Amino acid sequence: MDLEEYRRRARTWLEANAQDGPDGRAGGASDPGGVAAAKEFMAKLYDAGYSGITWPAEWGGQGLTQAEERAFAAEAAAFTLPTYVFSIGLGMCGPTLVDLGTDAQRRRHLRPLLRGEEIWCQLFSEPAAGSDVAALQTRAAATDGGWVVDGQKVWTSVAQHADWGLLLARTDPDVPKHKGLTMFIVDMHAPGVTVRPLRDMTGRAHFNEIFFDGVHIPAENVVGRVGDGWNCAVTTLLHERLSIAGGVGMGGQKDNPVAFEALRRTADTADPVVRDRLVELHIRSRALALFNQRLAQETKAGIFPGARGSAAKLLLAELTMFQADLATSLAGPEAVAWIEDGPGDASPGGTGNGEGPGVGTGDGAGGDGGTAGGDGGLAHAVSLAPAMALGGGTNEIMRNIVSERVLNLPPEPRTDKNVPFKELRTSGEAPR
Amino acid sequence: MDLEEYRRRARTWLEANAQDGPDGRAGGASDPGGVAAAKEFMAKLYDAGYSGITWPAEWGGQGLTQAEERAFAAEAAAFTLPTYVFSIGLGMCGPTLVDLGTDAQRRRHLRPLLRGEEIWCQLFSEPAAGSDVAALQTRAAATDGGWVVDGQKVWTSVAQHADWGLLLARTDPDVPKHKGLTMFIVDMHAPGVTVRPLRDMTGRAHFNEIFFDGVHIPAENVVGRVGDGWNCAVTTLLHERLSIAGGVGMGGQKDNPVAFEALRRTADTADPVVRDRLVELHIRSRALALFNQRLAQETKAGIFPGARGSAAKLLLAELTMFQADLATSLAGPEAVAWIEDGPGDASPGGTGNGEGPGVGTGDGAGGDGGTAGGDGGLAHAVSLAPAMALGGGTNEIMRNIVSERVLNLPPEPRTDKNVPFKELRTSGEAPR
Amino acid sequence: MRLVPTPEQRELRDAVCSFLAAASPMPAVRRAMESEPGHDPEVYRRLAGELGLTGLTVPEERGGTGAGHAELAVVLEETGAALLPGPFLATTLAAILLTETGEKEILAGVAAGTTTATVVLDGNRALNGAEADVVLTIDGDRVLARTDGERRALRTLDPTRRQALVEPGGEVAAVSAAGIARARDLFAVAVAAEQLGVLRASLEAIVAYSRIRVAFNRVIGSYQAVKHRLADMHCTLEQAESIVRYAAWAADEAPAELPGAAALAQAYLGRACFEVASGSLLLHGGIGFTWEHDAHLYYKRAKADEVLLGPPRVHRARLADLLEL
Amino acid sequence: MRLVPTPEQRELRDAVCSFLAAASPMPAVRRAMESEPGHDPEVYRRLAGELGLTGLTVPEERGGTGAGHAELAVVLEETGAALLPGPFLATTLAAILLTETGEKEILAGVAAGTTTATVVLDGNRALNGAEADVVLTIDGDRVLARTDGERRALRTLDPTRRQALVEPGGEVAAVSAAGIARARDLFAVAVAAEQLGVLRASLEAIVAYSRIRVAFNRVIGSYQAVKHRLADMHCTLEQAESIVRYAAWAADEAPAELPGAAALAQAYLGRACFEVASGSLLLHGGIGFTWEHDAHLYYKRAKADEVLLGPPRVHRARLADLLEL
Repeated sequence: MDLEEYRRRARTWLEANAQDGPDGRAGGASDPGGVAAAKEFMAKLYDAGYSGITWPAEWGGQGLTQAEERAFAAEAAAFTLPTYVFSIGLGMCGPTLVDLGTDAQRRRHLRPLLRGEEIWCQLFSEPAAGSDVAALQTRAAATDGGWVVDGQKVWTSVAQHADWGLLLARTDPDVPKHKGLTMFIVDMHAPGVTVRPLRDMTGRAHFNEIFFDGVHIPAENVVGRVGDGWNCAVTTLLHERLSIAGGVGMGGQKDNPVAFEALRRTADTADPVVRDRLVELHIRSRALALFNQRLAQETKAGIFPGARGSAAKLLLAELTMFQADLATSLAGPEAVAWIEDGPGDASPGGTGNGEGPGVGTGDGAGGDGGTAGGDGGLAHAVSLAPAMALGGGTNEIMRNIVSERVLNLPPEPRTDKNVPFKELRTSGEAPR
Repeated sequence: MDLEEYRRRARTWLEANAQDGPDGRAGGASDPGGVAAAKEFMAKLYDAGYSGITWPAEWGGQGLTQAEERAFAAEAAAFTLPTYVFSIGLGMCGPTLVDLGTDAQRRRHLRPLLRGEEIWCQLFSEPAAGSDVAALQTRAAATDGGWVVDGQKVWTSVAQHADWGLLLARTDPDVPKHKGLTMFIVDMHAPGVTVRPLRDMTGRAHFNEIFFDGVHIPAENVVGRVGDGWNCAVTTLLHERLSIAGGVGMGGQKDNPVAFEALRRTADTADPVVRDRLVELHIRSRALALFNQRLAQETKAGIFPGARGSAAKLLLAELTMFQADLATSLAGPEAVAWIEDGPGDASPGGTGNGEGPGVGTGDGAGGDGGTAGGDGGLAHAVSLAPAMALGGGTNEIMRNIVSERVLNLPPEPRTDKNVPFKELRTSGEAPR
Repeated sequence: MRLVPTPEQRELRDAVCSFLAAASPMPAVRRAMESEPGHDPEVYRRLAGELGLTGLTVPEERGGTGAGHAELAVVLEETGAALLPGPFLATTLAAILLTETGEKEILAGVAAGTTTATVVLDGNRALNGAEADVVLTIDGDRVLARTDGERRALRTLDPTRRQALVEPGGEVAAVSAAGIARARDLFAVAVAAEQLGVLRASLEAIVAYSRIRVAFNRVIGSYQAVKHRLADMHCTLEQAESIVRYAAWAADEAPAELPGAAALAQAYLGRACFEVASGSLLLHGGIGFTWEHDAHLYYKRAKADEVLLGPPRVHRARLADLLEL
Repeated sequence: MRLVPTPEQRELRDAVCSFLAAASPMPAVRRAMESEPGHDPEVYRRLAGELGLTGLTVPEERGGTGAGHAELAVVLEETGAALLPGPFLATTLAAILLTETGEKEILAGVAAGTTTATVVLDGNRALNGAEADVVLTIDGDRVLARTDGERRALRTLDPTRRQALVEPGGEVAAVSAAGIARARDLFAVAVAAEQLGVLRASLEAIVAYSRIRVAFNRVIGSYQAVKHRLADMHCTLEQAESIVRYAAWAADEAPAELPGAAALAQAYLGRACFEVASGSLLLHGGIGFTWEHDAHLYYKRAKADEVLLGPPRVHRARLADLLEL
């Protein structure tokens, strides 16, 4: 089937089956009904052949290429699919098991993952190990028939719903930091696992902290080899970047109040300076969209995008900040203060508890357009915007990757490569 | 005398004595008459007490403070003084001798320097030692009663007129690079010194290359101690930055075709977008001007600006690029192509040798304003603009200085501190 | 022109700074912003009464200290740096408006620290409008005042300072076209001073963090990518401070320069403050995205302040007009 | 939409690239720009005749190759990267104009490589106007052509390409309002393709230099300040190439999208190319400021190209109109 035909069929299926509802991101933590509905949708998606498009048929996938996956993602961008809760499993954990899992692991886990029967999360980042993932401190100590894990993870999406986690832990602190790590499959329902929502700057809990207190993991749940966890993690992170660049699990721009199409309706385009700013946003948005399309076409043509996906991620992070900033700057005061029960009110972190008497939006005397026209959407956008520049690698890490792996420039001098982990500096310490 | 009174008197003197002529920068190399006139002006300036304002009275200076010097510079900015050819001596070489010279050296050199009788240049940079000055390769070998110098220097302003040079050379290649340097006073008329104009991207020769071929320097011309040249050079470079920040030897903005006052006359301010760009230029220009004034006032109040002067230099470099770019972008096609004999024609690097017949500026049929309105001034400005970001330390070096010496952030890890000079990498070599 | 604080201004700064460090450190700011009134009334009472800061620029004969806008700028820089919650800025703007228009009665209470007040800035929106004793409205060349009228608290991006919809109008409190025009410029200078404080504190926070946070066995402040961003932010701070000092000096000493200086101050500080706060937040990495870290409070205050007196283009357009472009 | 060159287009690129590397390497460019004609007529003759590039987009029945604008973009990217001096772009623009307006006689000579031509772009200014055989003027919906008329060479910022004041007008060569409108958009795409080449070559030059230039015992390409600037420039290149491919595709396959794509191409490429060329020059350090180094030639071409079809705001304003803002 050629790509256009594939795409046409995907659109037809989506039109028939995708409700135009929430993606399961908002309120998911407190809404098990939402998760149940999402699981139902995922089963339909799987049965229609749109789950695991690039995965081997042997493990439940469709055995197709990135081109079909991107074609489907491009079509799906016009809808809001309730697939957010599965995005970590589909984008990162599953592909890692496809690449590195034992056959027993693949047989046990991949099909339930693709069908949405089981939800996965990824457990790499720690408070003291963000950009420098390999500096993580969570310990896995060998014990009879397996391992015992103690430590803390952070920035874990969908962990509150997760059945399984892909965990990176330190199994040997006496060797250099990249050499003492091991990857595990951990049962998120096991005794000793505590999931705590992490309130972020939007006022919501998009992420979680996970505490491991003597959690037992059976030996057969090691992924790859003991001590080879860093290389396994590199595989996972590569899949993460590809999935971000490919739009897997990402919503479209259609409801985004700070995107060009929304601003052209709301901004004061009678002002030529405002018009010029919107032109700038259009230019940047189109430039990135075309770059992403070109990467997709190259992939189809057999040119692997590799680290160039990090350039797309960096540009997306910058565009996200730029457009949220621009939208609020153009809107003015109403972007930052709004009537609390506006339809899109989206910032529980904001203040104002409704204790005042009712003053209607339109009944002020002295102003033209000085009413609270905002509904909190812009405020939420500007609060959420930094997430894109922080998650999945900071802008600085992206620039390192682009300069080293695309432009082949040499790395910074490193002092942490050949030193036992336990002798390395940690944050807050004076230099040795 | 209070500062206002000092300033008032300086203005009066300048109005009476400063011709509104060229600063000696343009065409100086081929115009000994210009240098003679400059020397005459300098003698008058000295006699009036405005040369060496902060220098000790003992060596011919006025013994006043930076405040008076800045006050004089602020007044002088309204004029175009022919002092360019003395600026290296006044700003860098002289102050270094004041700080580090022997009494004999001070007695011999400082007064003739201040009176404009002798011209100085500074000989630090080399083709392979720009930002990394201490990597210089020019050798000074000990010989009977002195030293013999071989090597090459570059980026040397006013060397074609110079009587003396302040030279940094390597006297010991077997010790780490910062430890094997020595500073010398070199007679630019000595046998073996060759000065060659260096054509820069403007098409002119603002700088020179200097070749030393077995040049003899007597022992008494060592400045500071043998092997202590790096510390001496740090003193010189500190004076350089102060003199740039303080406006010593710098022309005013009054004839600058890319400054705000010129653009408000020439740009199409009927277009609100153009007006907004000019506002941006005004904001940036005022912001920097006010910062410079604040630094001057703090100096007067006894707060030493130190490395914060590097922040001002960095901002000036960025503003210089910004305004040249803006002016040419606003002007459009006439900024980059103009009739060759226009009054301000200023780019001998440009092409077009007048072989075509005469087509007048205004006699084209099909266009509104499409005539060659430019006179090359904008083109020259955009060609010269990078100089500010490259001379006196690149923007990257300025950012290092601000971050390390103002914000107290740690330096980059260094690999060149404790290694003999001769074992260090040089450009174009594979890594060891 | 005076761009360097006098010894007396430095003393004032130190006094305000010490007071806020003791009475309203960041944990207290967080408690206050989540409390029912949204601020600590005791802190406000001491600031207004004990330190007399709401009457700082009110003439002595009208119950104030009779200090200048250079002094006020020093104070607002510190309250901004501390993200002080509550009606201090709102009441200060009201004091400026009443002083410039020659009003006396309300001003007496404001200067004494017993009356909180606010000014309707944008249609029917006012800082701390729900809790202010007096709501002032500018109507042409008149200042109207009311103590009654409906109020409706708004949700705000910035959790550290509330806003409300109010009913504009009321009795005529003063009439003075020139006073109102000057007051609007002084608002711009006052907000710019607060923005300077927010900018400075944002930069200080990331500089301090970059000296202790380790990644790849080095503190992140030793990486050029971080160092150079911080150096650029420092350059922004230097220019921002220079502009605020200049605008405050013009407010006190060069009335003819005030309109241009005020527009310059808002045009520069609004962007500068948000850019530095935003850069500071991002350089903190993931920790900066958490609710528990203070970076987002500075980021949100910076954005709220940027649009407080209207979107940035308003100030740029005014500057263009003043420059006769 | 096709954003990736076909194998045939890659072959064309390689052929042009090899030709230019042999016939017009940078030392030859420098000799040519300082020569009396300002270019090497032999190089032009072979480019136009042997490689047939001046007739690339001219239909076969009118003596050309009948290739598309995607092919032309690939060629202009290479001539841009090589800073090829001479009337190739001028003649190409003329070929576009004559093709789109249905002219045949002059076009035959242009396609055969025997006639050089130029288009008056701005009042009475034309690229390579002094040496062109034919000068074309757009006058409303008519194209005028003349071979006579006064010419006056101009001094130019960019030493690698000449401009002249010419006498517009002449005989009517073609009439077609639609053809002229489309030709103007195609000019924008063609210049954008050249700018892409200038941008790419500027970036390649500084990437190569940063791998060999040593400062403080490390190649400068190992410093984050340099690496991160270069990473940002690479991001610019990726977007620039995507836009040029898109605009060229629209020229060939989606005429309705062409106006927007053409305005986008000029609005993005003009700035992007100058910023990268400028960053490349500065990161070269002092050597980049010398006449003998090529960085300034790229910088000057970038600036000249940025304003060639009018100042950047013209393209942004057109984009605003097309977007119905």
